Amino acid sequence: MPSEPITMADLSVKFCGVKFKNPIVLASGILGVTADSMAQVVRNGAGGVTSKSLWPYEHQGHPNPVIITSEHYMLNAVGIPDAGPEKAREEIARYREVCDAPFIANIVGGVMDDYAAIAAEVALMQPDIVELNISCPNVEDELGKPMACSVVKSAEVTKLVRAKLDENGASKIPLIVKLSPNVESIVSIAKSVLDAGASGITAINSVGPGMAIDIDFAQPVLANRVGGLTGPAIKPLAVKYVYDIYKATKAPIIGTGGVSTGRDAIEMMMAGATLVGVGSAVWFRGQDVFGKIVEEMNEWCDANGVKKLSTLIGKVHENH
Amino acid sequence: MPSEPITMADLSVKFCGVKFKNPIVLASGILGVTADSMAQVVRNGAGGVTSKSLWPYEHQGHPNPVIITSEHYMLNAVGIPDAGPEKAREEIARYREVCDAPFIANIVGGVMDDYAAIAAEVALMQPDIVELNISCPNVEDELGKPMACSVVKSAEVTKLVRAKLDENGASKIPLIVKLSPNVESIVSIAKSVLDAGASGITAINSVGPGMAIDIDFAQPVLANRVGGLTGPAIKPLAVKYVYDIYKATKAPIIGTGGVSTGRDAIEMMMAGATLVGVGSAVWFRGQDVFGKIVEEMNEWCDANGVKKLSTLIGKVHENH
Amino acid sequence: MKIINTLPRAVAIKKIIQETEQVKTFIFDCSVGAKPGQFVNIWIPRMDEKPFSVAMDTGTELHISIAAVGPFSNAMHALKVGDKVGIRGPFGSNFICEKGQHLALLAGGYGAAPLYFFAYEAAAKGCTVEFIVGARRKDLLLFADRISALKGVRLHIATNDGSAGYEGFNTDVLKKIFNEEKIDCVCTVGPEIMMLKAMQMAEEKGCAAQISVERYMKCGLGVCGNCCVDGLGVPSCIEGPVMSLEKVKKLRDFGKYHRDKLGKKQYFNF
Amino acid sequence: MKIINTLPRAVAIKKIIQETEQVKTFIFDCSVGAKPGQFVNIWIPRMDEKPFSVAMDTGTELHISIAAVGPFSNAMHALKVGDKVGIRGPFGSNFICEKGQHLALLAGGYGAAPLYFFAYEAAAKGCTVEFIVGARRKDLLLFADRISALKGVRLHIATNDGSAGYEGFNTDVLKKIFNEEKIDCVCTVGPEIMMLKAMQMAEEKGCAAQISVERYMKCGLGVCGNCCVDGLGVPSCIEGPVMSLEKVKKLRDFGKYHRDKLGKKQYFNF
Ligand SMILES: Cc1cc2nc3c(=O)[nH]c(=O)nc-3n(C[C@H](O)[C@H](O)[C@H](O)COP(=O)(O)OP(=O)(O)OC[C@H]3O[C@@H](n4cnc5c(N)ncnc54)[C@H](O)[C@@H]3O)c2cc1C
Ligand SMILES: Cc1cc2nc3c(=O)[nH]c(=O)nc-3n(C[C@H](O)[C@H](O)[C@H](O)COP(=O)(O)OP(=O)(O)OC[C@H]3O[C@@H](n4cnc5c(N)ncnc54)[C@H](O)[C@@H]3O)c2cc1C
Ligand SMILES: Cc1cc2nc3c(=O)[nH]c(=O)nc-3n(C[C@H](O)[C@H](O)[C@H](O)COP(=O)(O)O)c2cc1C
Ligand SMILES: Cc1cc2nc3c(=O)[nH]c(=O)nc-3n(C[C@H](O)[C@H](O)[C@H](O)COP(=O)(O)O)c2cc1C
Ligand code: FES
Ligand code: FES
Repeated sequence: MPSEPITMADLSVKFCGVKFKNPIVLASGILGVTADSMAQVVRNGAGGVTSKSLWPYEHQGHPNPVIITSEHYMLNAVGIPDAGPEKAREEIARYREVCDAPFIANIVGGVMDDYAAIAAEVALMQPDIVELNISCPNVEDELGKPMACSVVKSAEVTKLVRAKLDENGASKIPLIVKLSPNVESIVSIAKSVLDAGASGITAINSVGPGMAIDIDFAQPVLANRVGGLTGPAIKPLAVKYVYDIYKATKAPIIGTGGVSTGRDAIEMMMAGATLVGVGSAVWFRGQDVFGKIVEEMNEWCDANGVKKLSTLIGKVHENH
Repeated sequence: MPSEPITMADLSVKFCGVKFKNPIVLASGILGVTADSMAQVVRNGAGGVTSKSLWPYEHQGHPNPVIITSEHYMLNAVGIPDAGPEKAREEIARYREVCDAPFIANIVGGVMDDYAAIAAEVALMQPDIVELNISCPNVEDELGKPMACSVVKSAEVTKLVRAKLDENGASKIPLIVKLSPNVESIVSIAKSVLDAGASGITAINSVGPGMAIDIDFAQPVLANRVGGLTGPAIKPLAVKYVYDIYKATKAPIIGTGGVSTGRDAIEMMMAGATLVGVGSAVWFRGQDVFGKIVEEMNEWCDANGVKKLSTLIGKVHENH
Repeated sequence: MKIINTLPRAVAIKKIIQETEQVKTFIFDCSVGAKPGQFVNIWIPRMDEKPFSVAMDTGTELHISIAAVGPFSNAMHALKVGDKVGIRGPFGSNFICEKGQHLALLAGGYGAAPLYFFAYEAAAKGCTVEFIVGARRKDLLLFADRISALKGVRLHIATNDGSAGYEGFNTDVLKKIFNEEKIDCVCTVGPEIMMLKAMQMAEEKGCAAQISVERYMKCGLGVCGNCCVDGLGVPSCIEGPVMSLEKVKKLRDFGKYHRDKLGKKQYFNF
Repeated sequence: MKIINTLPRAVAIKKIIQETEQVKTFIFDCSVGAKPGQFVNIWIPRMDEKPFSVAMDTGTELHISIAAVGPFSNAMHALKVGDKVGIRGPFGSNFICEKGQHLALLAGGYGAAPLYFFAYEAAAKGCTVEFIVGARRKDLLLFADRISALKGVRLHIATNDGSAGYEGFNTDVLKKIFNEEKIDCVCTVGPEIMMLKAMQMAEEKGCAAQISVERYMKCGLGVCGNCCVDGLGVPSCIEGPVMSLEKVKKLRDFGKYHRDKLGKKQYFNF
C-alpha cells in the first residue's frame, strides 16, 4: 500500500479477491459495535475489520457478567445483542467515510427466514465481504442445535444467503462461512458450505461452551451460566482445524482463535490461513495488539529472509 | 482415615461404593506406567490412582516429541504405549503390596474384540474400579472415529466389558466409562453407557486434538502432528460437561480436566464430581501437586465452615 | 503478555452508611488497589453486574457509594452487613494531579464520592482544592462533612432550592471560582450536561480539565465494545472513564448522545 | 503456578568437533542456563527427539557431545554447521559440590562430557578433582586434553587395552585413589555397571556419591512416567538424572534392570 511506511517484507494479502494491507483482521464480536471503534482498530494496526454479528431485527443480549477471563482464556456469553439493520446501515456508512480498510459484515439469525432477511439487508450495505455466522455457541437456546452442527443445514443456509445476496445487488461480494469447532467433523461442514457457494471459511468460532463456577457463591459466574471459550487456550484447536480445512479444500481461510503474537499469526498462516482473526488478545495484550502483531510478523520475516508474507500460507503442508 | 493427620474437614468420599480418603485421583496416562510411581503419587497426597490405559497386547506409542506445553496447556500424543497384560499383572500385584489406596484400572482397545480381551484380563487383576477408555483422540487412527463419538457403539462396548468382567469373577467391581468431549452430545453418550451397565462416568478425556506448529521449522512439533489438549486451558469445558452429565444423570462422576488448585477441585465437585482427576498439573505445579490441592481444599473448607467435603458435590445445582 | 485474571472475588459487606435518602456507602474489608476515578464491577449472583466508581481505597478498605436508581442499585440497597457480593477491577483510567496544583472539583449526583477520593489524594500531594458539590436540596448533598474535614480542601455547596449554600447550579459556582482564582485543572463527575458546561468553561479559560465519561458498560475489559465513544472510537472502560479535555473535545457523542445496551444511540434531552 | 513453556527452540549448529571416532560435540550459539548434569531434549523434525546431557553451557554457548549409537545419534552426526535442531530444557537435577571439596569424577562412554562441565565449575569453586576417564582404547578417550587443561583437576586414564594410562577398568583407578586420598564425593556418569561398582566402593568407604541414573526418557517433564525408577517411584527426568547415593540405594532397579519405551523391564546382562 503506497501510503504505508516502507517495511522490509510485503505483508499484503489478497483474500477472496479483496486486498488487505496486512493479514490481521478484527474478529467478529470484539469492539465491533460502532464504526468509529472499528476505524480505531485499523488505526491500531489491523488490515481489516469484522462487524459484530448483525441480526435482521433488534436482538437482546444476556445480562452481566458477560465476559470473564483467566490467564489462559476468556469465557463470553454476550448473547450477540444488536440494534438491527437501521443502526448497521448508519455505522457502515460512517465507517466508509472514515476508513478505507476492508469491512467484513458478519450476519446471524435464529431461523432460516432471519438469514434470508439479514442477507437482503446487508447486500444493500455493500460490505467488502459477508461472513455468515452459523455457529455461535452462546445463542444455542435460540438456534436450537446450532446449524453449524449439521452438514445439510449448513449448506442450505449458505445457499439461501448466497441467493439473497445475488438478488439484492451483491453478486460480486464474496460470502464466507464461519464455522464452529463444536461439531463432529468441521471438514465435512467446510466442504458442504463451499459446495453450496461459499468462497471461503472462517475458523474457528468460540469453543465449548464452557463454565466457570465461583465456589464462594456456588454459582456459575456468567449470567448465561455457560459461555464460549476463546483466547490462548484454544490456539492449538484453531490451528488444527485450519490445517485440516486447508488440507481438504485449499479454500481461502480466516484463521481465528487464540492468536496473540506475530508468531501465533504466522503459525496460523502456515497451517493454511490467508487472513488471521484476532479477538480476545485485545484484552490479553491491549487495544494496540493489532499493530504489535504486525510488527512482530515483520521482524520475523526480516530475520528469516521472507520477502512476501503470503508465501507462508499453507507452508506446513509442503513439508510432510 | 484413622492413620491420617487430623484435619478440620472430613475429606473422604465414597465413589461407586469405594472409599477414598480424599477425592483427588491421578488421571490415566500420567505417571501411571509403574506400580511404584503410582504408590509415590499416593505418598504425594492423592486419594487414589488410575493406571495408564491397558491394552490386551503390546502396543507401540508415537515417536518423540510426545508432549509439549505452553503456559496455558499441554498437548500430548504419547499414543498409549503399553507392554500388555503380563506387565500389568505384575505391576498391580506390586501396587497392592506397597499401597492401599484404591486402584482404578483404565482399559483400552482398538476393536470390540480387544475390549473383550482386556476386560477378561483385567477382571483377574481385581482392581477396585475399572475405567473404560473409549475416547482417546490421539489414537484416532486406530479407533477410526473413536467409539466415544457414537451413542450406539459406546453402549455396546460398555455392555460387552461389563459382561466380560462379570464372567471373569469381577461382577462386584464397578465399571465406569471415560468420555471424550469431542462429540456432539456428551450427555447422550453418558446416558447410553449408564443404561448399558456403567456405574459412573469419567469426564473428560483430552480435548481436540490440537496442533502446534514450530514456525522456524514450518513443522508440527508433535511427531504425531496432533495431540490431545489438556491442562488449565480445558477447565471450563470439563466443568461444563461434568455439570451437564450430573444434571442429566446424577451418576457418580470423576471430574477431570484442567484441575490445578484446591479451588479448581472444589469447582469440579460443585459441578457434580465425586472424585477429581488430576493429570497435567503434575507438570504445571510439580509432582507434589496432589498434596497441595488437598491442603488447599482443606483450608477452603476450614475458612468456609465446611465440615464434610462431600456435601459440596453438585452444590451449584441447588442454587438455580 | 499482560497476565490478568478477572474472575470476581467474593467479599462481605463490613459496614453500610446511609449517606442520603438515595445513596448508601458500602464498605468492604479488602483493597483492589484502585486510584481515584477508577471503577469496579459489582456482581450480585443471579441478578446482574454493574460498574461503580471507587469512593475510597485505603489499601485495606474499599468504599463504594451507590445511588438507588433502578433494579440493581435497589438490590444493593437491600443488602445487609455480612452479605457478599462479587467484585472485580479496578478498571479504567484515573484522575491525576501534580504536587502543589490548585484544583476545582465539580460533583453532581454520586460524583462527590469518587471526587472525594481524589481530593483526599490531591490534598495529601500538597494540592489545594475548591470542591463544589451540587444537589437538588440540602439533605441530598453527598459527603459534605467528609469533604470539609479535609485539609487544603474548601467545600462549596449549591442546591437548586437554596436550602444550603448557593441557590442554583453548581456550574454557576464554578464560574465564580474561575473568575476569582487561578485554577490549574477542573475535574468533574456527574450528569453529562453539567460536565459539558464545565468543560466549555475550562476551554474558554484555557484551563485543563479531566472529565469522567460514563457510557453503558458491560465487560469493563475493552472487549464487548459497548462503551466505545464516537470520534475517538476507544472503549471508555479502558481509556476512560476519566479523559482529558483534549480527548473529550474529539468525541462526537459527548454531550449529545450515548448508546444503550444494544449499541443504539440515545440522545440526551437537555 | 510454575509458568513454563516447553516448546522447542530452533537453533543453528555453530561448530562441530569430531572428538573421537564415535563422538561429536555440537556447539550452539545459545544458552539454556543449564547446570552440570542436567540435560536437554534435541529434536530433529520428522525424525525424533532424544535426551542429551549438557557438555558445557557458558551462558552464551551450549555444547552437546553425542555418541553415534543408533538412528537418531547417527542423524545428528550427519548434520552440518548451519543446520538447525530444536532444543528444549534444561531438565532434571544437577551435580553439586561445596567450596574446597576433594572430588573423584568417574566417566565412561560420553560421561566425560557432562563431567567435564562439572569439573570446570567445581574447579572454579575451589574444589580439587581426580578425574578418571575410561575407554576401550586410547583414541576413544573423550575430552582428555580439555580435562588436563583445567587447573586443580588431575586426569587419570584407564583403557581396556592399555594403549593409554592404566590397563583395565576405570573403577580400578577409582579404588586406588580411594586408598590414597580422602575423597569427599564421587560423581559418576557412564555405564550402569560401572556406576554400580563406584557406588558400592563409595558406600564401603562411607563416602558421598552422586550418580547419573539414565532411563528411557520421552517427555522430560515428569508426565509420561516412562522414566520412573522403581523403589522411589519418582521420574528420573525430574529427581534425576543425578541422584545421591542415599536415593540410589533405595532404587529397586538400579544395576538390575531398566524399562524400555513400553515400560517393560529389561534386565542388564552383566
Ligand atoms: C464508570 C462508571 C462509574 C459509575 N459509578 C457509579 C457510582 O459510583 N455510584 C452509582 O450509584 N452509580 C455509578 N454508575 C452508574 C451505575 O452503573 C448505574 O447507576 C447502575 O448500573 C444502574 O443500574 P440499575 O439496575 O440500578 O438501574 P437501571 O434502571 O438499569 O439504570 C439506571 C441508569 O443507569 C444507567 N446504567 C444502567 N446500567 C448501566 C451500565 N451497565 N453502565 C453504565 N450505566 C448504566 C442507565 O443508562 C440508566 O441511566 C457508574 C457508571 C459508570 C459507567
Ligand atoms: C539423561 C540422559 C542424558 C544423556 N546424555 C547423553 C549424552 O550426553 N550423549 C550421548 O551420546 N547420549 C546421551 N544419552 C543417551 C542418548 O539419549 C541415546 O544415546 C540416544 O537417545 C540414542 O538414540 P538413537 O536413536 O541414536 O539409538 P537407539 O538405537 O534408539 O538406542 C541406543 C541406546 O540408547 C538408548 N536410548 C534410546 N532412546 C533413549 C531415550 N529416549 N532415553 C534414554 N535412552 C535412550 C537405548 O536404550 C539404547 O541403549 C543420554 C540419555 C539420558 C537419559
Ligand atoms: C466477547 C466475544 C464476542 C463474540 N461475538 C461474536 C459474534 O457476535 N459473532 C461471531 O461470529 N463470533 C463472535 N465471537 C467469536 C470471535 O469472533 C472469535 O471467533 C473467537 O473469539 C476466537 O478468537 P480469539 O481467540 O482471537 O478471541 C466472539 C468472541 C468474543 C470473545
Ligand atoms: C500425557 C497424557 C497421557 C494421557 N494418556 C491417557 C490414557 O492413556 N488414557 C486415558 O484414558 N486418558 C489419558 N490422558 C487423559 C487424562 O487422563 C485426562 O483425562 C486429561 O489429561 C485431562 O486432565 P488434565 O487437564 O488434568 O490433564 C492422558 C493425558 C495426558 C496429558
Ligand atoms: S464495557 Fe465492554 S468494551 Fe468497555
Ligand atoms: S521422561 Fe516422561 S516422566 Fe520422565
